[in-house]
Amino acid sequence: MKRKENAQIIEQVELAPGIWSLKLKTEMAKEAVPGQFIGIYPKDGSRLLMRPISICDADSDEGILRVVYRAGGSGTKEISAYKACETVDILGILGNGYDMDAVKGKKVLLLGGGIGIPPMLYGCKALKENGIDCAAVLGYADSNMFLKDDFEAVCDTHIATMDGSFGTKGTVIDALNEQGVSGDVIFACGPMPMLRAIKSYAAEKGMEAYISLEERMACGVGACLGCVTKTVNVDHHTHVKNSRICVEGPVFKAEDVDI
Amino acid sequence: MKRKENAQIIEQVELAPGIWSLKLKTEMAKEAVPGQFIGIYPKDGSRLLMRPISICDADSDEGILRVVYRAGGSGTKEISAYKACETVDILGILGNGYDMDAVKGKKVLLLGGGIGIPPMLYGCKALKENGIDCAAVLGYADSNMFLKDDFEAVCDTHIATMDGSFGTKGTVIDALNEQGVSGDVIFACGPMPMLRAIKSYAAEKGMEAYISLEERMACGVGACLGCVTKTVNVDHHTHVKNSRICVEGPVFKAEDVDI
Amino acid sequence: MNTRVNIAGIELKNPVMTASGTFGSGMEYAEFADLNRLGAVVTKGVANVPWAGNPTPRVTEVYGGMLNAIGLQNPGVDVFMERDLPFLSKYDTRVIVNVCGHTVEEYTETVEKLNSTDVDLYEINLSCPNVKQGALAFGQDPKVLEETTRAIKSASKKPVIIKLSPNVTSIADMARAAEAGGADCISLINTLIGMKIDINRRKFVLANKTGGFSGPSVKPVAVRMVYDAAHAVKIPVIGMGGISNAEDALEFILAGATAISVGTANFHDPGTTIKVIEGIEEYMSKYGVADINELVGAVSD
Amino acid sequence: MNTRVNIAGIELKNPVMTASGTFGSGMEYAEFADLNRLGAVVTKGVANVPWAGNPTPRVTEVYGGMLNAIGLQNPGVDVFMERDLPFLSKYDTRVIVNVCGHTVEEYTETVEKLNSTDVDLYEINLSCPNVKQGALAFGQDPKVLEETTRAIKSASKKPVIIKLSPNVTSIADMARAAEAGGADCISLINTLIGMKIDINRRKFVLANKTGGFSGPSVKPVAVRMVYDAAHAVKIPVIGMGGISNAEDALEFILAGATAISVGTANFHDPGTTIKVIEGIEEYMSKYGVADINELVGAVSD
Ligand SMILES: Cc1cc2nc3c(=O)[nH]c(=O)nc-3n(C[C@H](O)[C@H](O)[C@H](O)COP(=O)(O)OP(=O)(O)OC[C@H]3O[C@@H](n4cnc5c(N)ncnc54)[C@H](O)[C@@H]3O)c2cc1C
Ligand SMILES: Cc1cc2nc3c(=O)[nH]c(=O)nc-3n(C[C@H](O)[C@H](O)[C@H](O)COP(=O)(O)OP(=O)(O)OC[C@H]3O[C@@H](n4cnc5c(N)ncnc54)[C@H](O)[C@@H]3O)c2cc1C
Ligand SMILES: Cc1cc2nc3c(=O)[nH]c(=O)nc-3n(C[C@H](O)[C@H](O)[C@H](O)COP(=O)(O)O)c2cc1C
Ligand SMILES: Cc1cc2nc3c(=O)[nH]c(=O)nc-3n(C[C@H](O)[C@H](O)[C@H](O)COP(=O)(O)O)c2cc1C
Ligand code: FES
Ligand code: FES
Repeated sequence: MKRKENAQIIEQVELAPGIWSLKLKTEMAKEAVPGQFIGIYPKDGSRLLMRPISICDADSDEGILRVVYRAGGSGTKEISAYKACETVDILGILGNGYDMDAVKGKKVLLLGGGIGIPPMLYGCKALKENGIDCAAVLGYADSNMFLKDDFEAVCDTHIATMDGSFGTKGTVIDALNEQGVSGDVIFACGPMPMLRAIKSYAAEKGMEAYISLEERMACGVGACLGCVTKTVNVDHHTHVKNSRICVEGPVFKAEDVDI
Repeated sequence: MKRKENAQIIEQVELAPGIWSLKLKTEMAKEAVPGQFIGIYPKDGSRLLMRPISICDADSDEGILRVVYRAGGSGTKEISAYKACETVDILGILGNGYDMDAVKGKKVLLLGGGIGIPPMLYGCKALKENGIDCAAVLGYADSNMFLKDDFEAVCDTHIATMDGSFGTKGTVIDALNEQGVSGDVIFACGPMPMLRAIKSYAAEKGMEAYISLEERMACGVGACLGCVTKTVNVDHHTHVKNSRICVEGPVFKAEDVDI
Repeated sequence: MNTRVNIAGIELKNPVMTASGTFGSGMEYAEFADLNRLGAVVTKGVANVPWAGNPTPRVTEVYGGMLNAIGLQNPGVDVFMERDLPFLSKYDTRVIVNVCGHTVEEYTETVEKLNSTDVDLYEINLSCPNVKQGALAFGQDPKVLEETTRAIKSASKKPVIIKLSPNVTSIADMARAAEAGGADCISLINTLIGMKIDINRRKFVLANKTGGFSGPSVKPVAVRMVYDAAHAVKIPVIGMGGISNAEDALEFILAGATAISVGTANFHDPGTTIKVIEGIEEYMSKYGVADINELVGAVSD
Repeated sequence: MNTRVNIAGIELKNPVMTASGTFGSGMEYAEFADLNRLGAVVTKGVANVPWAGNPTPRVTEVYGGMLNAIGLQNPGVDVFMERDLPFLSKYDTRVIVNVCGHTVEEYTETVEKLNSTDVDLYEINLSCPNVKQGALAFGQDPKVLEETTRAIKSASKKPVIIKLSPNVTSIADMARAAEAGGADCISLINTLIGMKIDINRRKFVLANKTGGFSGPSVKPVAVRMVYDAAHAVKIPVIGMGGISNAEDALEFILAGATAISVGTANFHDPGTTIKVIEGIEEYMSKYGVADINELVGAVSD
């Protein structure tokens, strides 16, 4: 059941400049599916809306959720100053997540770009646990390759950097091509230009692609209609050609959305 | 010079239910005169205005200011949660303070009521240091007699409690009468009904009385004209019959104000 | 202790409602707040046909509040009657349907369709700042407001609440116009018109440029307008704008609101409505208020 | 890097000014902020004779802002000319005198007295919500605003800024009325009208019941109105309302303001004006903006 909860902070560390890893003690960890997200509420009275952040990892035995986020704007900067032993309000678990059943017996390519990399880690672990073959291709700006070791510990990992300081110089698609990585299905998260490129790439190769979208959110639970994406067909809930990213998404079949 | 400063918190303790004592490390301690006040800024973005709080004590050698305040509303409650080692923004030193020169050779009665008691402590210490005779009469609601020991350590102290649980049952004026305390000049701080009673009492007895007034403040420095009190004569600054409590006050000669 | 209030002959178990557009059709927040405890659920605005709404970004945070330019996306009244109303009917709460339209005919068409349902009240949104034609235009001119109210009223078999825009010189004039047009009740405030600019991109944050401004930041304006409106008319007033807790709700009631709506605060804490109900009851016990109606408009100098 | 801007022929070294009534006559904040660095100091409103203002409480905090009902207390123009102007003349900054009045004659009398001084500009407050007669009445009707502007303009030997009230249905109409009346510049927003009720005492917090609402909370409304006003007229616009830092100031400039004023933020941090000036310069360096005038109204879709 979705709920607002005051969660204990277990750990908060900076992985790379401005990129933070936060571990929270919460029963929500037991329900989390890769691709889902939580809303983290800043505490300052000037900032009322939750910040949507994807689940990077979940330990259901210990009840620990991990998120990795960029402290870019005012709210995430505030959140990055919280220390272990403090608590923070979260809303969760939100969204649909990647469909693990649809990929049984297939090989999944996990494509993560920039701050879209973190959710791929939990995806990778879940696929492995379900005995599904996968490989990760991660695209970074430069050699600040946060979470790289975490991926390498669990699956075949390929790297692209925009500045060429490591792996393939360029995007995740460049790495796919250069490093000859192939598979049947794509799970992807990253900036919009990357997702658009993946949509075309998948269409070209005849692959199925599931992509995670972002939009500014107010409620996170489908009530405000703030966070829609355009869709190719009329959505079953809204009855118009758009879907709520916070409920019907954030993960969509690439061919279903008009991005 | 007046300034806004980020001061280190040295100590924060609850003296009685909802009554807090806060010690701050600040050079302002060197300039503080009894009767003056500082503005303490809450940190939450929903609360922008400083809370005016009188100086209860100042250690100019160590550079430590002490204030004692009631955590009544949202801002003071927020402030009371700050811990030693945190910092807090303050504005100071504000206001005029009691005139020590005007009372040379006279006996001063320090009358404090409720949360008007704290500033009398610093007044008492300063009078003693200047070799001026004084006695304190403190009016509490009940037996939660915060700061009583501090007063007893420095001067002749008389107590009134509204519920009669200690000392004279009633107000500071009842205690003055019942305990036969007398003097030449009054320094007073407390709720408006008490100050009005003191104004009449002093007029009756032909005593000089200096009273400290309160009003809602925005700037604390004389710019907004929010904090005025009505005066008997035209004020030299405003050119109308009111004075700014934050600059011309908070201490006024009782006969000069129309309260 | 009586917390029941009466709006145009409809009794609410307590004065706490949800603000249109911030609570979906109730379904989305039913997991967080027991709808049976609410005085009423006010639904997202619904029109005669589905509306796709505005392009994104549609929402953004501002200091102590938010801007929205949803553009009244809705699935249309037919889907609403098939799907959302049956869901709401399961609960022991009043159902108020917020109605939007571009033209008087669109409003009356929707109202006429809903006349056959067990909806308790209509709230007519004559004040949405986010749609190009209609809506706000109806809500900023007293004469147009009065005529539109009259037309909708004559099409309606249920009591009608007219929702007013705060983006006017005189809210009292607008309140009087609604009353003159036959409104059974008025509600306010809808959102103020606001704008946010991204200084780094030098672009408007919202695709629609402007958005409706709501949340705690707008409360002082809302309380003042509710006070002015309540003093201008005899019909009941529903107050809203920045209500986040029971203290806020009581401020509106003392200013003259018979009922109140919780909007943006649901996004900050989905349990707000329930906390407001409990807080009002605590206040009544603390001050020995036997009937909440004693508090309506009870502020004095 | 050029930060100079021009208002009706008067050059300001930078676009950062103080908002009337929040900075005294400059004297009170001279200890905190070097007045020589400011584009201009705008003084507290001054009238032909001393005004005693409203009873207290006159100010109160609200969520993300404050309400004030000072009631334009001021020592009168004669004292102002003797005491405050000589003080301000010592600084290398522009002096803008904010003028208030109950009648057109009171405004013109004050302006005529000031004509002989070295004041740079007048800002005419036709929008104060806190005085019973006059002021706001002038500012809520376009025809009255236009005529009043014309009368003051003909009495004035200095350029005239007309300060607009945000408590109107169409700010564009008011801006156009000021321009039609001959205003050299408009400034906005003055305060929104707000109310706060003490639920425990069931009384208004302010003696005046309502007060002018200012501070960060009002910014989205202010930015929107500055954008609308700047698109309605050709004369320059001075923007204000909730500016607390350089980012806020730049939002107003991008929306169309040639200069901006810092008001309530001075109470939160007396050093705000200087931080805003420095922050604007940093922004200009970061984005290689050679002339601040390039940023005026530079927001795009
Ligand atoms: C489903 C989903 C999952 C996400 N997962 C992650 C993640 O795992 N790690 C991570 O670093 N970021 C993630 N993001 C992006 C993250 O939500 C934004 O970076 C963050 O909200 C920005 O807040 P701020 O306080 O830094 O910025 P501010 O500028 O203070 O934000 C102002 C408002 O805009 C919203 N906003 C600003 N940028 C974005 C954005 N890009 N997307 C959505 N809302 C935005 C904020 O939520 C807030 O309401 C995710 C976004 C979505 C929608
Ligand atoms: C010169 C002066 C000296 C003071 N000294 C002390 C002191 O030593 N100890 C102490 O406990 N209190 C003192 N007070 C009163 C203290 O300032 C208020 O109790 C406090 O500001 C209330 O803030 P809050 O956050 O509790 O209430 P809130 O309700 O959150 O306050 C809202 C706003 O109203 C103002 N306000 C509310 N009550 C008062 C009040 N009684 N006086 C002035 N402003 C008020 C606040 O400053 C704030 O701006 C003094 C007041 C003044 C003017
Ligand atoms: C996201 C959002 C959507 C809204 N949609 C509607 C709507 O469809 N119809 C309507 O009358 N008001 C709508 N409103 C206005 C609210 O009902 C309410 O009047 C306003 O937000 C002020 O209350 P608040 O500050 O408590 O949110 C909407 C507000 C928000 C924030
Ligand atoms: C305490 C106070 C006093 C004010 N006095 C005046 C005044 O005398 N004349 C005037 O034109 N505006 C006056 N204003 C309005 C401000 O100049 C400004 O327009 C408004 O506060 C919005 O800006 P801000 O949000 O930055 O404060 C006053 C505002 C405050 C807060
Ligand atoms: S954020 Fe409200 S519907 Fe998605
Ligand atoms: S608080 Fe502003 S003049 Fe005193």
